[in-house]
Amino acid sequence: MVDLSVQIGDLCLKNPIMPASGTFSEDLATVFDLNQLGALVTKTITRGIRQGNPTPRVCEVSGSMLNSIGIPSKGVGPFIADMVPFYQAYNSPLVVSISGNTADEFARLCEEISVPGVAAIEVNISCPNIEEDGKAFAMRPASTLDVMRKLRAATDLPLWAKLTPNTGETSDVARAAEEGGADALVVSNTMLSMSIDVKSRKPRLGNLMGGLSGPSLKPISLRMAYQCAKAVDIPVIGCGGISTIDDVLEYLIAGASAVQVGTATFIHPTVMVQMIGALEAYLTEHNIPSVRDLIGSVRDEEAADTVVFMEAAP
Amino acid sequence: MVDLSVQIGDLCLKNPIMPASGTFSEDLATVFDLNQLGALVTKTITRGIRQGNPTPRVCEVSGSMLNSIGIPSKGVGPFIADMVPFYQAYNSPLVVSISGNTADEFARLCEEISVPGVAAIEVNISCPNIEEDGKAFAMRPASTLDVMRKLRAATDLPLWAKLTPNTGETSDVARAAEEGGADALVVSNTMLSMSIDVKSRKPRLGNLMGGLSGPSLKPISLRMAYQCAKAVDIPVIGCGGISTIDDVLEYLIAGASAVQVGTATFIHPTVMVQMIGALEAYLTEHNIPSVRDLIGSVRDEEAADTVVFMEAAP
Amino acid sequence: MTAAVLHVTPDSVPANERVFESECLVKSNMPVNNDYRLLILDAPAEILNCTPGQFFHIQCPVRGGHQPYLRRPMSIYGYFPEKGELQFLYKIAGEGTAALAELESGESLNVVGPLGQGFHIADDWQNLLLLARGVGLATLAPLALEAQRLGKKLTAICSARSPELLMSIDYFRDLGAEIITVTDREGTSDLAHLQGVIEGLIAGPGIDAFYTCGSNRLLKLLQELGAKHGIPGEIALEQQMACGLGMCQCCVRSFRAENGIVHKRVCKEGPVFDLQEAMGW
Amino acid sequence: MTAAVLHVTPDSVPANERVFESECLVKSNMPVNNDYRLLILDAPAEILNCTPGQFFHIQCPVRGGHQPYLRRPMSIYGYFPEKGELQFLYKIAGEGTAALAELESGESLNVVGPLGQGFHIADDWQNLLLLARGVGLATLAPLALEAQRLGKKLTAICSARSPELLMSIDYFRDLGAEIITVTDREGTSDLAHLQGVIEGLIAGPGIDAFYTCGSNRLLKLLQELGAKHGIPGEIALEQQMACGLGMCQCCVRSFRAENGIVHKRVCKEGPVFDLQEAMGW
Ligand SMILES: Cc1cc2nc3c(=O)[nH]c(=O)nc-3n(C[C@H](O)[C@H](O)[C@H](O)COP(=O)(O)OP(=O)(O)OC[C@H]3O[C@@H](n4cnc5c(N)ncnc54)[C@H](O)[C@@H]3O)c2cc1C
Ligand SMILES: Cc1cc2nc3c(=O)[nH]c(=O)nc-3n(C[C@H](O)[C@H](O)[C@H](O)COP(=O)(O)OP(=O)(O)OC[C@H]3O[C@@H](n4cnc5c(N)ncnc54)[C@H](O)[C@@H]3O)c2cc1C
Ligand SMILES: Cc1cc2nc3c(=O)[nH]c(=O)nc-3n(C[C@H](O)[C@H](O)[C@H](O)COP(=O)(O)O)c2cc1C
Ligand SMILES: Cc1cc2nc3c(=O)[nH]c(=O)nc-3n(C[C@H](O)[C@H](O)[C@H](O)COP(=O)(O)O)c2cc1C
Ligand code: FES
Ligand code: FES
Repeated sequence: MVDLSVQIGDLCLKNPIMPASGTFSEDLATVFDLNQLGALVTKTITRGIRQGNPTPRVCEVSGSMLNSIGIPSKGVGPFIADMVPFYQAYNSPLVVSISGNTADEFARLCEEISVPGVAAIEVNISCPNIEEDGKAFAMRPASTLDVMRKLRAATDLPLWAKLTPNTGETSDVARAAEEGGADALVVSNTMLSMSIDVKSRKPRLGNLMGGLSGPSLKPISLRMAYQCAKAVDIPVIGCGGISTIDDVLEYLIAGASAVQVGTATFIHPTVMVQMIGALEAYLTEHNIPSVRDLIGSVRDEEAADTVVFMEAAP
Repeated sequence: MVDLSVQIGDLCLKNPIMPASGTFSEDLATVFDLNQLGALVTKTITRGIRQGNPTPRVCEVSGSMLNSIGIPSKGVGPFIADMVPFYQAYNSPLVVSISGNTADEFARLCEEISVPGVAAIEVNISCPNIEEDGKAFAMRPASTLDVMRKLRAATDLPLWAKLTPNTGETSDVARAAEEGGADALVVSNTMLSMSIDVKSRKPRLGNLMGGLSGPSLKPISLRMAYQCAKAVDIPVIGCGGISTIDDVLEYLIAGASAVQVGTATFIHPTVMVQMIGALEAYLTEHNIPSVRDLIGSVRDEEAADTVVFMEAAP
Repeated sequence: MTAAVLHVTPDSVPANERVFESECLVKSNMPVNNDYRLLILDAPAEILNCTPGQFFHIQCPVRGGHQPYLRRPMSIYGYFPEKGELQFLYKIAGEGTAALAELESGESLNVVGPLGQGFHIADDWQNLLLLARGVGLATLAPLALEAQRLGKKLTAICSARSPELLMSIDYFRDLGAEIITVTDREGTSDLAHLQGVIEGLIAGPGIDAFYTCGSNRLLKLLQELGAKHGIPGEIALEQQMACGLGMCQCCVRSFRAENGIVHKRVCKEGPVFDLQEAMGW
Repeated sequence: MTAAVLHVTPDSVPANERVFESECLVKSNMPVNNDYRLLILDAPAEILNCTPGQFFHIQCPVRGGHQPYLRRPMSIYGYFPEKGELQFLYKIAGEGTAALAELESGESLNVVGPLGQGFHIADDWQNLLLLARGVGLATLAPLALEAQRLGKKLTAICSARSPELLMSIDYFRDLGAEIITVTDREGTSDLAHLQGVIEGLIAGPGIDAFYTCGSNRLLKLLQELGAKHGIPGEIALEQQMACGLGMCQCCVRSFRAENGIVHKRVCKEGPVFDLQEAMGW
């Protein structure tokens, strides 16, 4: 028997496969038994009620998709009343994703959501920070450190910080999140993108721009997961474009301790269950006792064909 | 007869289609007559001799590619001696792409390359700046402004600043480049990415990471081209994932005055010539007298299905 | 290979809420007329526990120049658990449906469903009126079958651009429906004419419920007639979908509710909605 | 549709440097043995002005699960301007070649070429030795045809894992080549044995030039023998390619030069290089 369990800080997950926020809900329970998943990660909620963005909210781009759902939310009260009890029927740990327009509002929600039944809080610091001109907290190390400190002070639950690819300072932001008290990093959210319908000349999303997810995002977020795993000591949870068992392995080898599967579930609702089976089969076939033996096993010193020449520029 | 010509600052191009730096060389003259192109943009050169990065230098990722060529360069002397005269045989304007490790070295090259036969200088400020911890100049507004001021002082030729997608501050960087004296913006370079071979566990590029180009990049760089066209008054030249005439139209509609075609030429060496033909056919069919009528014609006020609800969050 | 579901649905989920991802085999995929094609699948019995008005989320193949990525929602045109058959009637609209049209008999197609809320027929409704245009008939066809099964009287007003595009007329007639056809070409599909026809039916045999789908014009007409005569009704709506399961919230539309306008998910609360709550677009 | 080039090459380009992007039609695409397949294309005459050792850059189709993006380089196995035929011998290595194997007769394939520098045969060379293994034979096959055309004497040492994988033996024999086969299974393909065979040829009829491709082991052996006996030679090399035209600089390899190690592009300065300049890998 191979061991699929992984450790994310104090939390032990039965396997490293879990859904990505916003691409999963209680509705998936009509398809398969959610207890099979390593964790259950909810759509981001806000304190108050929000409607989300105008439609159209999704469009297809070559082999991937854009979304501008926004964060429609019923508010924290109804979430605690209805959703937390729903997920308590499952033994996979519940991870609640939250967000706020300001660091203080964010921290307040963090405190309010720290209720029994919630195993960890994923803080979506990729969302716009109203006090920083709408730039996401996780675009800059300073705003990341600031918001993480406030969130850390607001709860004793494990805090997973979800980073954004819309930055040139991934490693610095990762270190800031760690310094601010994150127990794990989720790497990453969607990449800001756009698509225009040539016939009508209208943007194909009602909100003009939206986030790129799916296979096109993978090389970008895999690079970030690798950079983060090198930069910090806390676990990294890979996310972005994971559609096949090879994608799962690629992230684990790059240094991720677990992965989140997003858009792929829209294409194949049962894909996570199939990945768990395939991961077990892979370990068995290759005589690898534990999935933890894969984590960070990238042979990055041996990448170059020769070492006669090497420069800094990519 | 429809009019394909566009204006990039003082330079009038016979049509808006030109190659992207690093994906074109004199070798393409063995395939078609280069005089058909709107401009001829060279691979980035550096002052001194450089070897480039270790192999493997390219790999495929779902429907796109990564490269870590680096900037192999014979140095500025041989370039002026051999390449400038070669291109003088063509009437399409020669645009020389340059880069440097420090702002001063960059400026010196800018001055040296300002020779007869060069119509404009594309400054690849997406390359790492050694004085800024290896971060590219164009990742931040301040370093962009600084290097652009020095480059501006070094030449009287038109300066095209090539931006990077590896930043969260596209609009600010665009404004900084304009303020620093850029005559046009090229938007954008490749996105830092990674791929690992699961079988060997080795990174698939000798340099570990490299730049994503091709269709996967398009929604990202199109978004940037749109943002830049809104942010500045100088022309924007779109670049990223352009493979079909619809992609060309999408960038023009988004606000680009011209486009650069990169990776698509690797897949179809004659694609630029075919795009020029298709663009002319499109304008004729739709009774549009000039390609300039398309530029920035996006109906962004009408994107949303309804306007009953609208929020800031993407 | 044979048609098969790809996973086990938990016992705790009520039979009528179970959703399956399954591989089906194409039995045939033929043009019905210039615009529409009929796709017949060999489907596992589990997935055929459907309600009229529900839909499947279909993974169109990657084929030729076509590279659809997201699934495409398609109403169930026919579901026959006895013979293990699932049917879709579709129109080539773009990349996904163009690729779908290239599927050949014997090939495999991955479908997810049945999804969403179907039509309701209250026990005391006897005379049902169905009003549809074009591919909308696909959505309403299984309702006709269900009406026959329940012994209801059904009148179907079928609208199209021209007579040769009228579809499924025989299908409806075989099910004992009374058919009224209207076409643009004959000048019989305009609102005034339709209103007259429906008012006539209301005054004559009477109508207990309206069923429609897809057109703003028809929606408005039926809302007015429904309000005027106190006749309830349902409408099937469309919206761009990603997950099809209720998870992503991309498929919302606005609906009238007591406390203002609310958003509902077409894939989950719909695609069938109360006629009076629906809003034009 | 018929085979056609997609553009006009400028007159200023010398005929032997012209590169074409063209659509060819598949005449046949059949397995030769368990490992290799032969692809025969109906090709426009313009593109068949080739030199042995040159290659084409092939756009493998998007097919089934395979979605190759970049082109794949393939040596010219045969080019016959008279009958408008272009041939490739290939092995399924991964996604692109797997997709290529699914191409059927009558389908269209987009190729770019001819590309790169081929082999040279100096006027005063009479006895040529060709040493290749596996798919390397594909690269050397047109050289045998050219040798026959020029009236040169050719000896071909063909190496393979086992006798049934030896390919193109008849092809070489029909061209008048003397054939020596060596295989791992028979224990005849080791370096010591090969060295003996070649030393014998040098001592006997004599050898004016070596031609090889692809294997580190064979390269080293021929470099030593070449240096020892003063025999020149050429080797065809491989490297990952993107553009195939010399533009992107991704396909460089290191070569010995007077002033140290230099980089050359396999697609442009190669794929055929001087035997002694080549470096092992
Ligand atoms: C519940 C439901 C049931 C449907 N039933 C049928 C049916 O029985 N027969 C039929 O022919 N069509 C039906 N449609 C419409 C069908 O889904 C679209 O025609 C199809 O998605 C178009 O895909 P495409 O790639 O061919 O077109 P494209 O225009 O290339 O599609 C681009 C994107 O827009 C989406 N899209 C385009 N049109 C629609 C639409 N009308 N509704 C939702 N998404 C759309 C596509 O799914 C895709 O994501 C139904 C739609 C819904 C929501
Ligand atoms: C000049 C030249 C001539 C060649 N001639 C032949 C021939 O006649 N017959 C034949 O069977 N093969 C030949 N090859 C090798 C052939 O190009 C590869 O087998 C093929 O590209 C593999 O593609 P794939 O998608 O099947 O494999 P994958 O491993 O999936 O390919 C992944 C990537 O690596 C590249 N790649 C993989 N192997 C090689 C290789 N050996 N050389 C260069 N790039 C590679 C592919 O092009 C692709 O970009 C030649 C290579 C070169 C450079
Ligand atoms: C429809 C949709 C909605 C999303 N909503 C959220 C969200 O509410 N909070 C969040 O942190 N990420 C959200 N994401 C981002 C995903 O969690 C994930 O980071 C991203 O999609 C990349 O993973 P993928 O390529 O596997 O989809 C959403 C993504 C999609 C496609
Ligand atoms: C192989 C390769 C080499 C490149 N070299 C350079 C370069 O030297 N300088 C530069 O500014 N951009 C370089 N680029 C980036 C391209 O100019 C272009 O910005 C990018 O590829 C996006 O466009 P595309 O998707 O059309 O390829 C290179 C891209 C590729 C693929
Ligand atoms: S399509 Fe995802 S919620 Fe309806
Ligand atoms: S493959 Fe581009 S230079 Fe050789």
